[in-house]
Amino acid sequence: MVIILAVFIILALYDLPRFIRKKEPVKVFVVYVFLMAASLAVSLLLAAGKRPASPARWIEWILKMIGVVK
Amino acid sequence: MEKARISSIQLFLLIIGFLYGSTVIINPALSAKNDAWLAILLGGVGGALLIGVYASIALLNPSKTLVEILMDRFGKLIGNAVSILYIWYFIHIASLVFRNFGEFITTMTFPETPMAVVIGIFAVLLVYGINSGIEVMGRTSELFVPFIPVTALIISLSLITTRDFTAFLPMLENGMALVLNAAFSFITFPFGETIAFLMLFPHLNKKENLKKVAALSVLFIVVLCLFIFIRNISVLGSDLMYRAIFTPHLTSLLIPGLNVEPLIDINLLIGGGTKISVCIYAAAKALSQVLGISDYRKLTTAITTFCVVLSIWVYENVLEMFSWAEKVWPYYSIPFQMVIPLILLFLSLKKRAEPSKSRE
Amino acid sequence: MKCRKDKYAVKIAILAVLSTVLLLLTGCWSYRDLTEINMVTALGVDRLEDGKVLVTVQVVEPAAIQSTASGKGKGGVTQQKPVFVESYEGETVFDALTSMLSIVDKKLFLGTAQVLILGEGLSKNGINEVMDFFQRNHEMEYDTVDVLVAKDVTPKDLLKIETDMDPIPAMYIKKTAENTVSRAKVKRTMMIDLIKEMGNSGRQAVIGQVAKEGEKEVRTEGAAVFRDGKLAGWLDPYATRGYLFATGEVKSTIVNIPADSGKISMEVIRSKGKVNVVFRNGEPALLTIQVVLEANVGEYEGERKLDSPDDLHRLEETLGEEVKKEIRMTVNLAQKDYSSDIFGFGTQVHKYHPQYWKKVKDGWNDTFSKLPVDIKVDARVTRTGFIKGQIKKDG
Amino acid sequence: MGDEGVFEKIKNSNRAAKQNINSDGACIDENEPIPQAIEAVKARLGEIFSGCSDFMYREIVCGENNCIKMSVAYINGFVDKRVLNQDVVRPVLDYFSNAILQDKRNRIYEQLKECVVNNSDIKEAENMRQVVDNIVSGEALLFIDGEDRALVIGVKAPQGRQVSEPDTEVSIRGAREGFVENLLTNTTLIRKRIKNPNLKLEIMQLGEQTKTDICICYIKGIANEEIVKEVRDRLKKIKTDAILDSGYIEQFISDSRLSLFPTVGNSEKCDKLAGKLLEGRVAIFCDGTPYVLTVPYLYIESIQASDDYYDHAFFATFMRLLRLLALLVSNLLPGMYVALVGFHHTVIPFKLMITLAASRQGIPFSPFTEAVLMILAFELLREAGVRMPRPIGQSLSIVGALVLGEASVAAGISSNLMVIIVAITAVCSFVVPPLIRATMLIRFVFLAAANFLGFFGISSVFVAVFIHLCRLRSFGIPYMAPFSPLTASDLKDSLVVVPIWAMVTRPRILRQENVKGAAGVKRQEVRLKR
Repeated sequence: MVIILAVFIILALYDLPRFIRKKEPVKVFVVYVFLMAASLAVSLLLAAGKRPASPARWIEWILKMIGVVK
Repeated sequence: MEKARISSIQLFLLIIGFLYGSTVIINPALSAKNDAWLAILLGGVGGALLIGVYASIALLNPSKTLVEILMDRFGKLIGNAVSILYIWYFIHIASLVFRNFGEFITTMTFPETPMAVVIGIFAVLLVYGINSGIEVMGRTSELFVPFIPVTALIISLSLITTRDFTAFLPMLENGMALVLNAAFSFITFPFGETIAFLMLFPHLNKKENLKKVAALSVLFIVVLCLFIFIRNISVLGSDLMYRAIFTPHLTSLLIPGLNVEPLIDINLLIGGGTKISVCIYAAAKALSQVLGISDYRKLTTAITTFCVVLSIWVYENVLEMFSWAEKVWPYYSIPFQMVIPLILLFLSLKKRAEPSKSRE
Repeated sequence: MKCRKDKYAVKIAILAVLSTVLLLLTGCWSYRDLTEINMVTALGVDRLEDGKVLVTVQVVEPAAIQSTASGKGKGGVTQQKPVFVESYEGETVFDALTSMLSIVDKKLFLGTAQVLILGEGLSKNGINEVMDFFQRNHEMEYDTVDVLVAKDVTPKDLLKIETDMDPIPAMYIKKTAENTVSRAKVKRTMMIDLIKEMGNSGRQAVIGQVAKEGEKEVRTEGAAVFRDGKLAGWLDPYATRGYLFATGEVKSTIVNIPADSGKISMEVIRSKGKVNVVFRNGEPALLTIQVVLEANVGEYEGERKLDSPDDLHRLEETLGEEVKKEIRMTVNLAQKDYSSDIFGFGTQVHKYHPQYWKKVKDGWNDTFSKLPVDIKVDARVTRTGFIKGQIKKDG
Repeated sequence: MGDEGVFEKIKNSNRAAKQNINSDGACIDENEPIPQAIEAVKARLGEIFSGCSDFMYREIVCGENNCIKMSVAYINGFVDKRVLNQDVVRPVLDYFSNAILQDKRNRIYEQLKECVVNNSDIKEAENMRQVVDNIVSGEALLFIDGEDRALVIGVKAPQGRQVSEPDTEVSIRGAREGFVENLLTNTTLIRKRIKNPNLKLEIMQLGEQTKTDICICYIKGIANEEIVKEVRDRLKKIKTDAILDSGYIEQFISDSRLSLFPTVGNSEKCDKLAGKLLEGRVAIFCDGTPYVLTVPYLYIESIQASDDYYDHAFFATFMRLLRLLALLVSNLLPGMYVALVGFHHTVIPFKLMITLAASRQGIPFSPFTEAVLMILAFELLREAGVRMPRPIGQSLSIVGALVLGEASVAAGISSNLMVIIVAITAVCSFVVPPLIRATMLIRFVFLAAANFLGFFGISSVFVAVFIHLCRLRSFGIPYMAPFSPLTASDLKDSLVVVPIWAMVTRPRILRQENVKGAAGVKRQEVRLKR
């Protein structure tokens, strides 16, 4: 858990100051923060042992709804 | 737009690395057991057609990436939506390859090491490569991808004494349906994924070579896969080949008096690395174009991080990985690899026909 | 310029922090020093009466090997034994191996295993179950492990022998099996061959046989015949050679043929064997075994002179008959006594007549037992060594 | 000059740079005119060179009524006094001894310039700045009363050592001449080999304090003009106090300043440099150092040696491959060993494994620690061998051999095999001198990676290093050329060396265009390539 947080903090420290210095448009921040937050949330859930249903499952489910896959 | 240029030979090697990528671990054609050679051939023909379609789209819309083509043909709203789907698709491919790679390393050499670490280190490496730009990716592939056929050859030569060349008999034991199924999987697994190259084609320095390069690389990969298949089945026999999780690795273990395990590892590092970097590059580039961000490099770290997390999240265990790749993946891929590209091709052809009419 | 330098500094600092943090927080998982493993050179697996698996390992002590190899006369220091043997029982092979850690000091490393000895009891019960572990384990080297079946002795007793020929008994056993290259009286089965044969329903496994010979030696001769993974019976050295001739696995061997009043040893230097199934009306009608071999005169104690080509043709004929006899003996054993298609006729049927194969797959061994077998041996004698005829006083 | 002196100088100059003080005692404007009155000149120069005991100022008075006043200014020891007397002072005194001041003054100046001074190397100085610059560069300055110009007479004494065989780059065949510290000698050595007016030598001065002469050298028509221009631009951008060695320049003009891999080459050998020039490279001479820089510098050059071109091609090819192998071994061997011992036991053949395990028995350190310790010990010895006075060398090597080779094994601190591995690594690293520094550091990275993740770690670092190499450029030329981007015609001089008579085209990669035009003219002719 601590390791995951550390890695994410390091990654953010690596990128965000650069963005701020270069005065990037807001959308860069939004997309960046969105992706990182999603990753962080999922990895924390995984680390805590509460594995959310994976995209593989969603896709399988959708395809089953349509009826392509048995 | 990056002014980077890649040469025909670099593109050729990139496509080979991409196609070979994780096929070295999971070859969907192998589900046809000893008729896999037929599946490889059929899949190769289908794959060549698909790549031909992609190349034609690129040629009809010169110096435009997939996102720009989608915007042009579908309009802004639908184009954006489809582009975002594609971005997801590329990210998904990349994370699947990450997962394959992680599974391979943890099964074969480092059973005690957490997969996340292996994948994470690999990801750091790839971010460095991707951020160096497409030109450097091309140049690196030029140095490394030739290793793939060379190692395949070395391993085959050292196994030449322990072979049974009739091992692929009997033909069509399990029926044609299985072969067709495997061939279809084979089309969607390595070949269809080259849709990601539509983000790269604009960088080719000599556009006229595009179709030739695509055709040659498909031919090369089909020959290489056939070669490897024949080697594997004649060394392992069809039963063991079907049961083995990582077939080429097992084959390489059988070289008498020598263990060249690391050779396979580095093959995978090269092939998988090429594939993942092309996919992440495509995703980052597409995302930056959709959002109108000048430089794709700003997004690579975030996208790669997401890929790594997704790769660990996506399957619960190794067998889910295999069954999903065989059963669900082909159908999931149809819209991305066939439906949308065909519509694009149709619209592009129509577009080309129109101006000539209006001018008259 | 200044800005650029700053950027570099920040980058380097962050990368340095990142890598140190990673290295410090994680450490090395799969790292295992060579001195922290027990190198297993031989494995013995047997099944006890109560159904448990008894696993015996022979572990080598590298330092002791080195000292025996380099300084034999270094007396004074008490010599460490080069190997130790330990046994442990468990529900499965893996279980036994892991439980064994309660009595040995370091983790057992199987990558160095040279020999796998299967006990008779285990073989009778079926070997398929225990072989699963050896396929699944990532340390096993399929192509260096010789598989042998112990006859009249438990693997444990066999591994405990201390031979004078090699400091590592496992290497000694492996090398006796390797001698099959020039003897062809034992079947040499590497683990990969066994795995392939086990998965192949058209051919039954045959594994070399090893027995104890006195206190310090083993005898590796003959073979064990399996049927569907279970021990069906044994082949004596000559039957084993018949089997090897038929399947084309003879590299070289000595065949003794009677001649007049003396004996002649023919040295087979090349041999090819091929099995086939002849189909008539969609049904297998005849099994054929074709052997082509080339031999030299190795030793000639006969009375008749040996200087014309005709003499050699005569030898060829006798040699052919002799080999045929051996093959016939093996075929009879396989068909009548063991009812096990060890020659791989079933594979031929599978490859070239897949439709028929589907019908008989499960009962193929019975079908095999009933079919007539035609054996053809084409022997050729080309050389006679340094001399032509034997010594004759009055010449 | 002792090392301390240099050190002091750098320190001073740095301090000066920091405080942003122009440490010229007297401030000289760019266009300060030369005073017409010779007394004023004397006063001004005395002011500028106050405290410079080596500054000499000699007044000459001659002509009838002492009507002609002149003066010579120079730095003592810098000029050849004999030549100065013979070429300047004596002719002046002779010529003007009886002259009457009837001509206009400028006639004296003209006469001096055209028919009096016996020296062929004469320039003019127009202002005080030039005067001072020329004096400190070792020229003699001749002032004439009433003139606002001065004659610059090149009487610099030939200094420095004789041309001799270089210590650092020894070759079996090939010229024994190496460059020396004197710029002019060096350029002559090159001109001697390439007798062609197309060999251009552009001089410039760098370093606010040191005013070091720098010379860009290239062959017009062969060298890529863009690269020449780029070199010129980058040199002009250098703003520094001191250039004491070409190493300073190298660091300023490198493409990737933080990379461990050299993107600027250097050489001490004339024949090698001539070869590089003829391939289309640009050389940068720097006064005061025998090391001449060449750009662009590609990775492949580090495994090239001048002997390759003088020898039989097959042999040369073999040597190239051997060097490549040595490069790989010196980088990877310790890491490989650690990976094998720590992770990949299945890869080791059984018998070797017993030997390995036996040699590791009883060693208290992990293979990684052991390797790091041994390599550090070796590097220390090497560094000590370079730095210490020569006579002590012998005792050091004895200590090294005993400590490293024998005692550490006997004491059970390191295994026999590790000693062998470090020794092989060290030998291999000396085979490829240009990459010694890079190899030395990267070796540790490989070691750490191997200790962390075995072969996977090694191959990751390997790939990372190669991505880095592919990223690098040297003056616009991709560093890994001709392999990537693949330039088929340049492969003739890469891992294989084709015979000299088969090298008909110049390296294409150095001039992206116009390669046929340059080489096609004399295609059939066998050209000296190096």
